[in-house]
Amino acid sequence: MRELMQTGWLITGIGMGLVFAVIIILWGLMALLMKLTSREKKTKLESEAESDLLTEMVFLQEDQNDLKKKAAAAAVAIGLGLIQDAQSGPQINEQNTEINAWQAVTRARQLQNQIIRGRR
Amino acid sequence: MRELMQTGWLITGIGMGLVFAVIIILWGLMALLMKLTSREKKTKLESEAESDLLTEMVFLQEDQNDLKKKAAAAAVAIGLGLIQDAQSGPQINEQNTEINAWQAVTRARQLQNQIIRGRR
Amino acid sequence: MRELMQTGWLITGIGMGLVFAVIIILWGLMALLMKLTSREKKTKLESEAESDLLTEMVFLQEDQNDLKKKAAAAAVAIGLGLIQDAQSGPQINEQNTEINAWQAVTRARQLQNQIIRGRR
Amino acid sequence: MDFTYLINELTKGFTSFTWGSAFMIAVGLVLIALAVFKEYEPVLLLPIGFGCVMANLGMSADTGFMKVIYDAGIKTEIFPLLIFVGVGAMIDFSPLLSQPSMVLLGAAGQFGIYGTLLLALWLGFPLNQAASIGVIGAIDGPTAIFVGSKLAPEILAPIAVAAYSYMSLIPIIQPPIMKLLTTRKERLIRMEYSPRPVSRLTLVIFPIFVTVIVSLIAPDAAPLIAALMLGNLLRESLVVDRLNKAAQNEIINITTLFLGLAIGATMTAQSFLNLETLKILALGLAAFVIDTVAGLLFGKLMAVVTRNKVNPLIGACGISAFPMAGRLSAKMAQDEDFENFILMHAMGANTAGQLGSVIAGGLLLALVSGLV
Amino acid sequence: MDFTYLINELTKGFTSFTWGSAFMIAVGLVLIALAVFKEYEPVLLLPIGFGCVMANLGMSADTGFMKVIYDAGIKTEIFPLLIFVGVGAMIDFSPLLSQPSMVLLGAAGQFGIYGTLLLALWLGFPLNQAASIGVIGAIDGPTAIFVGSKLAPEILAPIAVAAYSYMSLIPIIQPPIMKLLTTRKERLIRMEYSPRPVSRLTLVIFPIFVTVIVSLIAPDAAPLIAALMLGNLLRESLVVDRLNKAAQNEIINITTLFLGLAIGATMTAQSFLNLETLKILALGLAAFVIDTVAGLLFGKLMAVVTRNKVNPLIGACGISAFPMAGRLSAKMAQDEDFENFILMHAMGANTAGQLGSVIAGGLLLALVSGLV
Amino acid sequence: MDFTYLINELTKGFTSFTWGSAFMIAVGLVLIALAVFKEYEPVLLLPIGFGCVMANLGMSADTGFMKVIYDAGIKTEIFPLLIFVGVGAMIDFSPLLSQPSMVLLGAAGQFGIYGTLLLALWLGFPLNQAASIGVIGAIDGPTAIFVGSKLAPEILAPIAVAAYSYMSLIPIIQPPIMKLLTTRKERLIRMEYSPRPVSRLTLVIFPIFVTVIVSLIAPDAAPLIAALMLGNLLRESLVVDRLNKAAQNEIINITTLFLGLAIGATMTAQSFLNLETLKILALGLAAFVIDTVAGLLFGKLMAVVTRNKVNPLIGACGISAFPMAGRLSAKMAQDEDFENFILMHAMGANTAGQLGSVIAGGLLLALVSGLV
Ligand code: NA
Ligand code: NA
Ligand code: NA
Repeated sequence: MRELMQTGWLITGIGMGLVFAVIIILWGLMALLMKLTSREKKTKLESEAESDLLTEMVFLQEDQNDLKKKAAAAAVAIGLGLIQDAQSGPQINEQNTEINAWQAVTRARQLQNQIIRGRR
Repeated sequence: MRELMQTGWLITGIGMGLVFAVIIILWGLMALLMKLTSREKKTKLESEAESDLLTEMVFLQEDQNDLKKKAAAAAVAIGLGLIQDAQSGPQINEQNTEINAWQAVTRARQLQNQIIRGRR
Repeated sequence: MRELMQTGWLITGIGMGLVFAVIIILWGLMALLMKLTSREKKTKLESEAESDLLTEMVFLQEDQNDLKKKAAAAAVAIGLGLIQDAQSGPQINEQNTEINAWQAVTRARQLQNQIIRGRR
Repeated sequence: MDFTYLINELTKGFTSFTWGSAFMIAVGLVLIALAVFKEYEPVLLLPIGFGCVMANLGMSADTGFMKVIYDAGIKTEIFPLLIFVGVGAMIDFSPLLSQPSMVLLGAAGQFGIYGTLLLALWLGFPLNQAASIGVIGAIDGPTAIFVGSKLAPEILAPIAVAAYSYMSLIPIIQPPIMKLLTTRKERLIRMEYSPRPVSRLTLVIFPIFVTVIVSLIAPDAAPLIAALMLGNLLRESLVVDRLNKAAQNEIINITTLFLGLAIGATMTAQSFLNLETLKILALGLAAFVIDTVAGLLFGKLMAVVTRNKVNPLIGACGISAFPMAGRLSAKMAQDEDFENFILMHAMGANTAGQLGSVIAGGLLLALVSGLV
Repeated sequence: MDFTYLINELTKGFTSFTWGSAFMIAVGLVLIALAVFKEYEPVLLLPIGFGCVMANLGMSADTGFMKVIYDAGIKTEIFPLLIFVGVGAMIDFSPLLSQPSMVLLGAAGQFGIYGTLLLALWLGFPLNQAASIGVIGAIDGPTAIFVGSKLAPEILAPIAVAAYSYMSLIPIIQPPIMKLLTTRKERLIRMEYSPRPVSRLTLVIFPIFVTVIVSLIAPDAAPLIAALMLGNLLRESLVVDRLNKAAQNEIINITTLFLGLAIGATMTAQSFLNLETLKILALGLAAFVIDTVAGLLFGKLMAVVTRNKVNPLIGACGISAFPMAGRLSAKMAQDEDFENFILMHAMGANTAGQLGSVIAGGLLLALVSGLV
Repeated sequence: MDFTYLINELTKGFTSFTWGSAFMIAVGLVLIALAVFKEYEPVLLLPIGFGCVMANLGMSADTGFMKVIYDAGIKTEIFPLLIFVGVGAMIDFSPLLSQPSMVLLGAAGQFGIYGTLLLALWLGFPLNQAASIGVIGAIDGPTAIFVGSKLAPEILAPIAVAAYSYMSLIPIIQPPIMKLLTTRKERLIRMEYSPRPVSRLTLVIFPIFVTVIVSLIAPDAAPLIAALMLGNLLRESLVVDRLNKAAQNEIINITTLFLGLAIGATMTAQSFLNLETLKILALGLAAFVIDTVAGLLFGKLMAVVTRNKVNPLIGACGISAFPMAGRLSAKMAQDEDFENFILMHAMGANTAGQLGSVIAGGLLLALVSGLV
């Protein structure tokens, strides 16, 4: 028993030590990655939009139906101003120019939640 | 042979007897269930709508695309008055307040079928 | 080694001979098929449209949601004139009455590609 | 270099081809044609037909990739159960729950199972095969495949083919019987439809209770009823939309395709082209007829008992064959009187038939395993 | 004809039914009710609950079709990995990448694993079981199932049930601890959010590098991290939309359903109804509490070190439980001050917790395999 | 407590890591980069690349969960066949059916198979491996994997990698050859396009007849052609929309992901890093070149025979590589003359190449099995 508990403490020590070690390595990696790629100006949003265009070109002939759907959905969404709202999730890149936009959207969602919670 | 046929008749007797027995038990269960829950006022339609709202909240951030699609589809459907028609399938609860609504919709669909059949 | 190469040439001879034989049989089959069914007037496009109607009737009650989506998408697509464009892929039957239509669409797509390529 | 072997290898497609293969390929083509041009249950008859063509071109369920699919899906019983998960997610039990007495029709529509079993015994089939043939009378594909593959896998192919083919022929088989056994006056009976609202709680409790009760009384039906009711619970719970959609789409579509192919791939000339198959096909038709007759007679009984508050036509939906039979009965009533809408009652009886078929199949399995 | 056997056959549903079965069915019903009416992790608790009901009606993971599913998905480790492919495709690491120091919180939130391991050893569990119980503290279903099924498959069911049940109870378990351990002043700390833009290149390189580094240091975590990062690469590559959607929909939905059923199907009365299970459930709760406490204390440490630039509440997201824990922390901050939005920081810490959990689970596996 | 073992366990990730592993991970990263940033066949190169990275981090197809996937999908031949069901559902044969003579180009584009086989024999490969390498010249992934895994599974990885990599490089490999072998005058040839309407009946009969004929003459190609034509029948029948969509989406997407991963997972340093692999990659390139040359020469022959009614560029589509090669030829013609649209003819030749590749692959399998 005592020996087993000792083993347990040993595992705990080595285990948590290694977890922190790996995580700190990841920290360094992430900081390095962000530093190395910070020069690249293109944000995700822009490249995403561009890539979507390309993808749609490539799949133009295979996936006509799919494309049609996307196009229709997009058209409607634009018309109704829904895209703005729908994309305001945890992806931060859309709002990276102004903090206010993010806060505004977040508050709007918060209000909405309260309304629904009230209904419940 | 004769013995086998006898077995067959026996199986038939026991089998159909048990089928009716189980079905009668189900009948009782269903009647009881309906009696016990008849006090609950909330109809399926209402709770469905409410639940949809909640579900959409929960998945708001994971499924932005999906939500966007739903929202767009819903918007269009409302605009074109399609929802009314599209939901008029065998789910009865939508029409539980007035029989006339059900009959009207059913007749409308019947007429539509005849038109299409005519085309064929 | 020499023997193996001989085997190789033999396989090549038999193999390519058989490939051409099978392909020529397919050629005959296809020519025959086209001849035999050329009397049938109904083009694919028409029957497709008709079949879609029937399918939607059949699934009306099971797939209300799906139908609703389709209906909404179709409504929007029609409204925005998207269907014309989206169906102009390699399916030739839509354009089988006039060559000009096919050429027009193809040129339009070509121009579009150039525009996007320019962007890239 | 072995030229004899080479020539054998290059001509093996033709040397192993027999008149039987050609005939069975023709059978496969007929099934495909029924699916494509008559739209008789196309999602099943097309894969079965194509599987039959493949089986007689050397790609049978005894070998190669079709054996892999057969072993993975049919031998393990997984395919019919997965289909039932999808079917359950498509069934709305509220028409039945708001008129519980309709459930009786789901029992009456199972006489065909036992009638056919007796006929098969009389024709000399052994008990296990007779019972498997009888279960065609469940008029429900997954149930027939589940029970058939357990009792008599050697005749699974004709059983499945009969089950699905006749099911697709319901609009041809039932109407003459319905006209013969009911009077015009009976067919004109209008049924009151003032449904009690069915609460969400009821719709959630129902599939769970049915699972428990049926599993206790007919444990051999437990996997079938559990799969069906799991699908229904996914639907009615309203909180697992992702799983509900997966059941109604991905799961049932993929499974249906491979189930059909695997069943078709058992239809080799050697195993299918014999007198037994013809007998089974004939008995299958009898099963459908007996079921319909029993259902209609019970419907007439209910009409008498309720003093013409029940239209006997809905008795024909108790056979299962969900949802075609339900729609057909409603249509027959409307053909007599354009303003007579009994669809909700028909769907109630039809879903009852679905339950009855599973229960009867499970009980049959228990009885025959106990007696063989 | 053997009537004794026949009667046995027809009554076997009842004769094999015990009080234990009834109790376990009730447990299953409670899980289903929590899923349906409380919406606690319904996509998992509903299948687990239904699987539990089935297991105690004769359809357990030891036999029949549920064994087929269990063997195909759990024994091969495929199910948790497929779920991770889908989860990876749903995770956005950019909040974490734009604030790399947040990753430390993902390490702090793993103390519960070892704390619980020590408690379990102290209660007399052997080392392999103690480690499996400890991994409930990863607060991540697939990790718990992956590690648990390797170290102690005999107690996989209670471990999985504890992991998913408490995860669904996070909104009840965490808030009191959060209020107890933080002052109002701390909870009011606003965090600056001026994210650096995260380039597509970074988002593509990140999952690959994490796979390589974690696989080298903690090779036992390699399958888990590789599956998670494969999913994330499908998402961030932006060029394989079809595969990305398949991962986020078909793959994860189908797998979740069958994983839940298979786990539930191990909950038979014989294997589940014993004192050990109760102990495991209690230890699981302890794991959640220890994790949360450690995370919060580390958050407070970061607040001190950064001179109140970090709101300690986000320490509670380092436990994993993605994405519920992240949202809960943000909500707690807003409850104090309606204009305080720390969601992005919370999601950063939360995704860090996801990484930390996988790494800690893999290291635990290596350590315990090395010592048992 | 065994500390040596513990340390071994904790460092096994590094101790089993070799320079070869590092090199192969770099290869995997190159494949991923080609997929993500060059969009070269991303749905295949990305999973293959990630599988390669995994294989050299201890997750190869020889062990663990990747072995499960490899055995379930590649060994059983199921994966390439499922992909073919999806491809078939995406192919429109009407451009080919309305100009049947185009089908000849699909035969000419297979010379690369045998040319490469001869080259491989000359380089000293045994016959079975030489034939497997030759089948890269089918320029069709599923065919190459199907034939390669039967004749020489030990070199399947380089074959599959060559097949898919060069296929993604078609827009780079073909144009110089096309310019070299055709004159500007030839490339300017306009082709009349007044398609005869193709009836639905024809489109339904075609896949069935092709299945029967090819299965009889080249029974080893039967599974491939049957899968392809099943998919096409689902498409053209117009009555099984659910199955058609499942084939084009769920089935092909999920299979593609796992096929790519499984192929990539065979690329361990031990099995991949050797001179043979380099030779195979070089021979694969030769196969593409020979195919293109033969196709173009046959196109020129057709131009002569038809008195300049055929643009020789469409000869280059007979190699298969559907649908990239078809689009490329059309683009080449337009680059010379903006108003010259030969896309429909190119797609006809391209679908013929798809048929020719499957037939040639099956015949090769028969011939080599007969002679080895
Ligand atoms: Na029935
Ligand atoms: Na954790
Ligand atoms: Na080729």
